[in-house]
Amino acid sequence: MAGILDPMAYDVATPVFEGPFDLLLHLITREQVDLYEISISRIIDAYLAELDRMENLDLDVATEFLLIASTLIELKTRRLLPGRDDVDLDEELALWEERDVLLARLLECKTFKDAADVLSRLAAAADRSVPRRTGLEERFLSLTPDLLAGVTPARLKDAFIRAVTPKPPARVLLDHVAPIRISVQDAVEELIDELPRVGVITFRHLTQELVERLEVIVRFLAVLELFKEGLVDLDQDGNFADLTVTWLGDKAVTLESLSVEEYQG
Amino acid sequence: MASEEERAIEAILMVAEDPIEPGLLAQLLEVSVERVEAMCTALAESYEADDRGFALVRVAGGYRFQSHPDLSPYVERFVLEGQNARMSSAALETLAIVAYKQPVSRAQVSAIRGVNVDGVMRTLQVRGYIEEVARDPGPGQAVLYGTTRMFLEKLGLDTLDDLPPLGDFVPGPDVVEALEQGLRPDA
Amino acid sequence: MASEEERAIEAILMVAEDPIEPGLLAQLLEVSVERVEAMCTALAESYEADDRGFALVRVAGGYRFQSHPDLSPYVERFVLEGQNARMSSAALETLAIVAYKQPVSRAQVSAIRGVNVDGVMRTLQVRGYIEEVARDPGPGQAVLYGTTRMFLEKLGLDTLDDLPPLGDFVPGPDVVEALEQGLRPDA
Repeated sequence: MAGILDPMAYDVATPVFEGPFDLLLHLITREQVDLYEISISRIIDAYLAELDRMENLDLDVATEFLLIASTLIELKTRRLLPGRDDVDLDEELALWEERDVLLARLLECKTFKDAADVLSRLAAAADRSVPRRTGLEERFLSLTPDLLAGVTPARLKDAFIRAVTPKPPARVLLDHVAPIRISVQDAVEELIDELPRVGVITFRHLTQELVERLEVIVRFLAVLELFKEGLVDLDQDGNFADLTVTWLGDKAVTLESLSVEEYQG
Repeated sequence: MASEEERAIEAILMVAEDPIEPGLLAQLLEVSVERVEAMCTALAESYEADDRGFALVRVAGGYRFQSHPDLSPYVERFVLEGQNARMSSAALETLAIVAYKQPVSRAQVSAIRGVNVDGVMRTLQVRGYIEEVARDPGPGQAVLYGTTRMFLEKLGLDTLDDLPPLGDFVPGPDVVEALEQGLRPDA
Repeated sequence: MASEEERAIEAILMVAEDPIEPGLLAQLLEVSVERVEAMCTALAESYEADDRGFALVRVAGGYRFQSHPDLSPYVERFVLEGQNARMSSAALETLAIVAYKQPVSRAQVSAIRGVNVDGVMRTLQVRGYIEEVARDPGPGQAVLYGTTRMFLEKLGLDTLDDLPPLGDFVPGPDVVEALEQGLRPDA
């Protein structure tokens, strides 16, 4: 099995994941065989690959994926930049806190996954028996009251209309999920319009007008997309220096010519 | 010591809803009909000898478990006290859907009402208000239900055409979807 | 020699469609609940000792007859409708969260699983494993869900207390360490 060593193997071997926790749990516990070789980079690669594969970017799922990806990417950034004398302590604590929240959520998710396995075994054992549901013998049926007494055709009609009238939709509380206003596809589109004109720009400048942290992340993912396509080069002069994005591509790259078009949705 | 075949007969008859013909038991157990009959007789005798409160009887061409006639007073009490005598609104809604949308599968009724209707449908069937009228020709061959002659009689209707017309009433899109797609095997 | 009360229990359970609560049996037989429970236990043991193909079990708060698990190959051949459809792992995980966290809102379940669970929750509700049990008193008045009697039956449990404690499933230190290691910024 080449799976452990070959990051691309995730593309072949991973089943369809139901969500970001599912995927992250799979990636991490899979690497557990090689505990000290766990690489956040590979996890992020697989993560981005999964985002890539999502043909219709379901907003809820995408948001969760992106939030977790952002934490992972921040963690990775810290690994890449070992010198940390000038680190903002608050920021550092916030990152650790975020990581702990992520860890806690992963543990909770794992707990219920394992509980589900046991429920599955219980259900399988129970399925081996079939309950008796035969009911009354004919000789007792005459004792049972006539349930239709007093039911008129008009009442029956009312009952039907009641049954098929749409119920008010259950309200879905979205407070816990930040609205995502921009897709990776949109961000790529903006970048291939803007970057050929400016040539070289720092990531900070590229995102300075963005308010939502999530939008910044989406931009970052879009930049990574272009990097994968060989359309930009990424440079960083030193620890905590600005990330410089340099346009390498043609002036007239269109979205359609990029593989990111599958982000549509 | 009971044989595997005898135990299998007990298991099957315990979950069967109607009397089971010896021919079917013979087929399921891969033994002769004579042997099935001999085993059923032996089982019936052993319950009698053990003084059980149930009996294995041959009725309507098949075998079934039923309560022992001795215990009828208890069963009658159970029937009278153990069930509520009013048609619940859940039952009435279910019956109305079957009446207006027949032939209809349990899964479709369930999808329209948004809850499991197995118990209610079974009760309605035992009461003789609905019955199996066909099988869905599609995969899964779901049983399709319709109302009975007795249902019409109880409501004082001559034919189903005499049900009050629904007029301009248009069901919600989820109902339409349930009726169109409900025949697919349960997810 | 079986007592009249034991025989009456056998007769009633033979015609019951759902598990019968010991309280109802006690009322019908005019004996104490303790005595009903002792008799049911004795009956269950005698079927086991006689090597019967059926069993008397306690499930979802009541007693019922069911086929013996040993005979499932025969019963499966006989039961045509696939009533024992396997649940997907998504359905099982969602069900596990509802079972242990009830009463719980869809948003809460969704937050734990990290995915939208509307579709799965609806399927579980239509199949009768979960139901609305309350409304969150807070703003929004989210619907809160819990498991049903049918859920207990599906799992062969008597009460929710029979669920294995959630603490049994909290990941061991090795898993925690692996996760922690995987997310360590300075590894």
